[in-house]
Amino acid sequence: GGKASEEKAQTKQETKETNNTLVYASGDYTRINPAMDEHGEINVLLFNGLTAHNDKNEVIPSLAKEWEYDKTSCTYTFHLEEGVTWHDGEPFTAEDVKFTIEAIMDPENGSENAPNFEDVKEIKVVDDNTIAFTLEAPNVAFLDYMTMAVLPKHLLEGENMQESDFFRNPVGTGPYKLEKWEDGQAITLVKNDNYFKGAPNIDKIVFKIVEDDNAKAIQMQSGELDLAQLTPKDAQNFKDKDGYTCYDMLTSDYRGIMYNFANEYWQKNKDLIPAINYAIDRQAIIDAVILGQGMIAYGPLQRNIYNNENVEQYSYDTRKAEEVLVKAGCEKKDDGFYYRDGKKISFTCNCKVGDQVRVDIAQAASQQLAAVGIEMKVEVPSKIDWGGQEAFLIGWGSPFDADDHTYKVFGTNKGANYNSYSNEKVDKYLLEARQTEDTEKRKEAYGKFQEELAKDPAYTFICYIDANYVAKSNISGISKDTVLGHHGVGIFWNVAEWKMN
Amino acid sequence: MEDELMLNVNHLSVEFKTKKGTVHAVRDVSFSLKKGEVLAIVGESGCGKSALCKAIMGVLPKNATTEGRVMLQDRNLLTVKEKERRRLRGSVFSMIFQDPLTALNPTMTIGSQIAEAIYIHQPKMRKEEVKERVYELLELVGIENPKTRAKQYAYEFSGGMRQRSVLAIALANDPAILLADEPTTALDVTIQAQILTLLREIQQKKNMATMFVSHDLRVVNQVADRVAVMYAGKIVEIGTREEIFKDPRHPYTWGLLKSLPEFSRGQKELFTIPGMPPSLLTLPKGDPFAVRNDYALAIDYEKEPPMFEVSATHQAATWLLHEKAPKVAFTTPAVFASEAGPVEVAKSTGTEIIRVNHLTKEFRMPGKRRFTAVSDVSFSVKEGEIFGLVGESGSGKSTVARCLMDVYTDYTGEIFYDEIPVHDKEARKKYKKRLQMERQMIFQDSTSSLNQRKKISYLVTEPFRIQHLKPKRGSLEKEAIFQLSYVGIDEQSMQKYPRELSGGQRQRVAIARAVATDPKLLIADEPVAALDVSIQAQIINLFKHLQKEHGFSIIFIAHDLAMVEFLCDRVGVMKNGELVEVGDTAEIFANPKHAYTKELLAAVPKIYKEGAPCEK
Amino acid sequence: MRKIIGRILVFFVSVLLLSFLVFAISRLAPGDPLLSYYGDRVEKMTPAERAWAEKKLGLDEPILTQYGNWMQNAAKGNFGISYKYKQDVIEVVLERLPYTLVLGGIGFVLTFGLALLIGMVCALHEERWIDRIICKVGTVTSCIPEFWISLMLILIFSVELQVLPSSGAHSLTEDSFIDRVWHLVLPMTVVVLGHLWYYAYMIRNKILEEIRADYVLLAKAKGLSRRQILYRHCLRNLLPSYFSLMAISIPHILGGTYIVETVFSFPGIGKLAYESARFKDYNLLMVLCILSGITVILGNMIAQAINERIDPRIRAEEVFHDER
Amino acid sequence: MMNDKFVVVGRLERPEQTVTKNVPWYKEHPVVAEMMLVILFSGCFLGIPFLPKDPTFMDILKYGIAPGKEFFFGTDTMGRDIFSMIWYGGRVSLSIGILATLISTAIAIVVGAVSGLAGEKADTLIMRLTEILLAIPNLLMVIFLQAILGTPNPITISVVIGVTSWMSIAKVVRTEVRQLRNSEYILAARMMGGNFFYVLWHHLTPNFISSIMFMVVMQVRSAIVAESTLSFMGIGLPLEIISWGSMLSLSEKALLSGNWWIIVFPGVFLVGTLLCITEVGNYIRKRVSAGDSML
Ligand SMILES: Nc1ncnc2c1ncn2[C@@H]1O[C@H](COP(=O)(O)OP(=O)(O)OP(=O)(O)O)[C@@H](O)[C@H]1O
Ligand SMILES: Nc1ncnc2c1ncn2[C@@H]1O[C@H](COP(=O)(O)OP(=O)(O)OP(=O)(O)O)[C@@H](O)[C@H]1O
Ligand SMILES: [Mg+2]
Ligand SMILES: [Mg+2]
Repeated sequence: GGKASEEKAQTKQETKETNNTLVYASGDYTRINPAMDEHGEINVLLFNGLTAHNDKNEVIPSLAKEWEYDKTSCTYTFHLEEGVTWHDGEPFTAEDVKFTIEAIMDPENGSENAPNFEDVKEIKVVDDNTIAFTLEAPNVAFLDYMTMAVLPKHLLEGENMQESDFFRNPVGTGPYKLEKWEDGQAITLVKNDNYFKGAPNIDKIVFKIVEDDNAKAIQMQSGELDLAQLTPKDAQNFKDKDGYTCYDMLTSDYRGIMYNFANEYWQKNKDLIPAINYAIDRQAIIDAVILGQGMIAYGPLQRNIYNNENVEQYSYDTRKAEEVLVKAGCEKKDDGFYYRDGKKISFTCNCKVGDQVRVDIAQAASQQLAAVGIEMKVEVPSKIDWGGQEAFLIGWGSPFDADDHTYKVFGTNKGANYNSYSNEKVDKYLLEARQTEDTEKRKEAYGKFQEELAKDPAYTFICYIDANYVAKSNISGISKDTVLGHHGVGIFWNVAEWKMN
Repeated sequence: MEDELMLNVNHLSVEFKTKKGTVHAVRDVSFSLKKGEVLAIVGESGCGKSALCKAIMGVLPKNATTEGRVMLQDRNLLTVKEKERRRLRGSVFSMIFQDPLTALNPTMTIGSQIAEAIYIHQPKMRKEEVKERVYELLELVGIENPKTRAKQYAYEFSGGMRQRSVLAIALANDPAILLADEPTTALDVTIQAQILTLLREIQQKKNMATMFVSHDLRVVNQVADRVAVMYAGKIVEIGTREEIFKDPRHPYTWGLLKSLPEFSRGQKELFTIPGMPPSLLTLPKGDPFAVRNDYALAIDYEKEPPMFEVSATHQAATWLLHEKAPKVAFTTPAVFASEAGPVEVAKSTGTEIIRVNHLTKEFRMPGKRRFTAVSDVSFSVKEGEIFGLVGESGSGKSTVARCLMDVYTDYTGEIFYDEIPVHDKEARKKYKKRLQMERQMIFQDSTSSLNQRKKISYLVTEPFRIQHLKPKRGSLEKEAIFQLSYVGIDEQSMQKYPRELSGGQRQRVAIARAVATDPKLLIADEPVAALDVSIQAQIINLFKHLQKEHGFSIIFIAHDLAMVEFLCDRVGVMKNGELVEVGDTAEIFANPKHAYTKELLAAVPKIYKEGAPCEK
Repeated sequence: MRKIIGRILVFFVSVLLLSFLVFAISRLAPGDPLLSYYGDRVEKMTPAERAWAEKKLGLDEPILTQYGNWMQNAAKGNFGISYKYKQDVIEVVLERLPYTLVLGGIGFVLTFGLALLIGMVCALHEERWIDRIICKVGTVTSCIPEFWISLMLILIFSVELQVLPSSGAHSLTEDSFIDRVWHLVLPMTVVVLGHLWYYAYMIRNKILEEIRADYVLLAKAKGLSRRQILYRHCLRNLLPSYFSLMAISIPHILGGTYIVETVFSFPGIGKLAYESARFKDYNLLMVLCILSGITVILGNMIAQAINERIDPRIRAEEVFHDER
Repeated sequence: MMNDKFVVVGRLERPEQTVTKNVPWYKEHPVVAEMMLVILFSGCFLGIPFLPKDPTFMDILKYGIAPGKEFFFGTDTMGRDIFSMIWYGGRVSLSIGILATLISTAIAIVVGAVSGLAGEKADTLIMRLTEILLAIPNLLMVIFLQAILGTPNPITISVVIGVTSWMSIAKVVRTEVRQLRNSEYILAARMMGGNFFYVLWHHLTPNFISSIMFMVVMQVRSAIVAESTLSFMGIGLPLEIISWGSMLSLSEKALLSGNWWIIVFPGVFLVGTLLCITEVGNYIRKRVSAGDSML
């Protein structure tokens, strides 16, 4: 009894103290290395890039207060904020920027972000507060990529960019600095009073490592967490609970079946993809698998300003699907499946280990396809053979510039084109859009790109998945309307403005 | 006060509830025990002797129920509180258990087990005092070097020493009543004699009332003042020693006495009580002994006889004592007295079936030491001969047998079986099948030589199964029935497990298994040591019969010299691994040469010499 | 003395053999060590880049050479870096080891303490209602996945009653001894519950066998009470089996904390072990295997040594039976 | 006529004593458990054609429906009929559970017996090897073996699970065999020419089976659960094959939602099956154990 009440008092005391501490349920981190690793919610709290995004995902100044672009030489010149210091007090300079980007570009380091800077030709430090990037070709998305966190040269020079100790004791310029890191338990951040945009409101932010979805929901209930991304099913339980606010955030995160054109099967049967597109009842999948927390997908840019609605959306229509098949010369046999040249229309779709949502989507789709007469087997191999597989349940999404996750995904031979998709027109439109700053022109180019992609589908788009965040109601400042990225990353973009009362 | 009554048992019954039904282990038993007196309880295995002792001690297992009264002075032990009983246990009366091998805790030193018995009842005693007392007790029971011995474990003790230790535990608190449950059955003759003398001495010194349980009348004759004979849970005859041995009235007692080999000396076969003791599950109507009783009266099949008084001290429960019954006389004691010479055995003239030359077998011991269990033993056995191997426990008899059976092959010396040099590996390999078929062994302990988890029918036909032989009588089943009926076991027992049979029956099964493949040589390692006299006789007769019918050669290992004398053609005497004397049976028994043989012969308890009980 | 040296020798040979086996198996089993080092980026690597990356980590050489190199470094105390954590493996492990030692170690002791207790209670009341109930409840609990137990406990004690914390090794704000103990309660309960019945039941059955032995009768005849017999005699004879059981169970209990660590956000090497095996973090895997191997082998040796002390027959038996 | 009774008639044949049993037959056997097992096994292995629904069919709009007339046990998150899944999945799970257990038990018995019967040096060698195997992470072994065996199917999965989980039982078997090997019936069988496997199967196994019974029963559970872990890691059975293990791991997700039936039914079936097997195992153990408590 005594102990229990003591504990209760302790929890209370804890809540009082934590009034200004925000506890967030995070995945585990083995290191904090924004230069090498692509995703990382925590990066934005510790580091800044030269640019940043606002609530509409437009590029705004950050460490760079302004910049110019010289069209002829394809050169961006950034003017940096003055008087910015690292968490350890050292001044921030253009050298740091140069160091960071060069480290990323260095193939020795094997950075995940290297493709973003493929076309950087030269980096020149003009003075302490000015730096110039010369590109090989125009790239509108470059400003987007300059959101890349800048690392301190004075701490990292000569260090191994993969293995350095720095990445467990990161020092940045961001609104929060690392206080302590307890392996496997929590990463505690305290506010940076010298933050160049003004000190944030919340004193402490704890990234508590809670990897299990159920545990997240439970700890949210027990009050041990203030903010967490939950599964749609768990989030629903908090809808009408006092003291909690649900944030059903839109994301640019979509799922679809990716056809591997390096595989002979799709080289031969490319004409059947539209049939598959028609045969999938996307709404049913959304309702069953993600409890309606999502949107039907027909293209990669649906959450983007450049979205083109007037493309073939392949709405669910089994009759049309069968028409496509018959037209392509397939015959339905007694077993209910279509055959062409005596061969069953049948392929295997792989899913990534450990992602149940993808498995469920694939299985549901498989069944819907079977109803039409197409066999899609679903497998979860322990190791994925990217070159050889037939299909994959892929997920992409970038909330930012339309170039991100289109150019490198659908462009012929580009870095993230995992399925050897190649369409000259697509390449052309993507390049066009990338190289012009003119919004109208870009809109047109992306519009055409989408039309072309719909005609010659690389994927069967299935759905966009919302991210369900639940927060204690005393947290204010979380922006509801921002479109988040892959896996719902990005909620902390304006953390400096959050408040707890 | 010599005649002070210590214990009075009135109408005591013990029942065990089992899955098979209720076992009536003790039925309506009444007797009394006086101070300083030794009451012996005799009877065949399973007749309820141990159950009776345990009931008096109050240590029956959970599934037992008792009825009647056990009066200690004026208290009924069956109704006093458990706490009080616990106090009495070990202090006022204590018990020696049947099996000293398992009764001692294997993981505690002997000393601490004795000490425990002391301070349970005298918790205030100081440590040194307890220690002193432990040494004193060990010395009392004749264990030398008590100080070092106390620190040893049970496995380091020989059987006799273990039994002494158990005795020491029983004597720890100078009990008024000692219950000794077959304290010598597991021991060999010389040790047995020592223990009996010891018991008698201590009993007289401390003036304990003693209940002495045994199935061996010779032993009983040596220690008892009064004797009670039990059959099927009941006391059927009770009287002083003289009365029982000189003037027995119950046909069962007659049977027991007659089954002793001494009785049949000069005869072809031993006398046996026909049949088997009844199962105590459901007893037949009338006298359970009737079916084995040549003198059974018609009434025996209808009504159980009450106790008839023969004299003030002598009662027997048989209708033969009824005034209307015909008078049947028992006239045997004379036979014991007349030392009829041994039968002339036809000297077997066959060829040698086995020849052992200079057999030596060493065992490796902890820390490079070597222990010679058999040293330089040479002898031979002729075809159709029964060769007896005697000697005290640990003298290497079993080791010789095992060498003969190739269990140990790392001996030195030579062994020829039918001119096959079995000490040679190649030869063993070459004649493997023949050797396995023609030589069979019967083990000392039928309980452990039959797998408890297998049915009798399986066990008997095991040789056929292993060797994939075609049974001579068609199916394995028929073969099993045949073999079992040959050794006198009925078909019903086929589906039973070994533990559901009596010890004698088990030994018969083991014999049936050994002879199933018509071996030429049978090695029997103390096949009757653990059996009752009456059953022993049956088994011995069986051996005789087998040998006559089939002409087996038998190597018969035993420590009961009377049996050996009766059965064997030739005898070898072993001591400390050496064969000290070999010769014709008659020769050796009449005229022992070696000092050890003489000692051995002297240690055999003699049944009824002229006049008074034989005392040492 | 020779015996001791012999045993130490056996121990080292065992550990060496273990290290080789793990080394070979881990490298022969499918899976991509580059994935733990480079993360998802591996997917985009060209064959040339892959080859380069493998060379950099020294994975391109034949297994035997690799093992030789590893041995050389290990002999110098250098066990390499963890591919995933990019830190010295020893550091990675040492950071979490204390937690596992506390959780697994205390869990181990508690499990076996309770198992003995329950076994005795059941055996004392054999076939009576208390025994029956414990047996039924025990079997049911032993079938419930640990994962469920964990969440149920959290739901009850953290969410509903709000008396116990549901996660972490200590509070975020404070870090006192009591606080740590308090945070151990639920994870420990799960660790114990997950294994308890398995061992309790085996111990129960062993005791039941033990109390059927003849020496119990003699002890009873001496005037000992049921409890005295159980404590002084049966328990003692039970210990060899008990210690052997403990030795077998070391890897189960120490290594079986993966789920608990995940659900309770409790740091420990269970998760490391799982992930290193799954994602081929070779160096980490080696160190963890050798660590667990040492505990297992040592545990068994200690159990054997203790048993020889308790039951002299084991000691004697060893000598008697090298004949057959 | 009194005198007739006192005539010596000697030994007479008497009818065999009829034994009245204290306990009726149904009390000796764990009847309920045995019946349940029969129902379960026949349902899983023979009942599949009679199932009301196709267990693999995802009626995706009817997900998470509570038990009722149409779906006896409700539907899961993907709209499959849990009732049908249970019987269908039981076939796979029980086969794997039992096959894997048989394999691991067989290995354990052989290894344990060899070690138990061997001399000191060989024994030490085998036991240390067993301990080494015990120390290698199970997961690693599983991945390795699965890769050797190739495409997973229930049999390879059983083999993998079986081959990686025999060590503890082997150690217990070895201890038991060490005690049993001095029995004379072993010696007797050897003298009659019985080879190792004969002695092992007919004489050793019946005697130590009771002490490993519980471990063996629990092995069934472990195997069923292990199968689902393998699926989770992508080296298990193909997705469309339903098993209790996969149902259980799916139900983890349903744990906090109100869909209790997704958890409860597979759980009850698994626990129930194991309870029944334990009960039967217990019966066997008791039948062969030695008499009554002395306490
Ligand atoms: N615990 C028990 N449960 C059931 N039956 C028992 C039990 N103990 C003994 N019996 C039965 O009771 C009867 C008497 O057994 P008891 O041990 O008293 O015989 P005994 O005369 O001592 O025989 P032996 O000379 O073999 O020691 C036997 O039929 C035996 O099977
Ligand atoms: N395996 C063994 N290892 C070491 N010593 C042994 C072994 N077997 C027997 N001995 C020893 O060899 C000696 C002879 O034993 P053996 O069993 O042959 O005696 P025995 O005459 O048959 O005795 P008993 O009448 O008790 O059966 C004994 O001292 C015994 O301790
Ligand atoms: Mg007895
Ligand atoms: Mg012997």
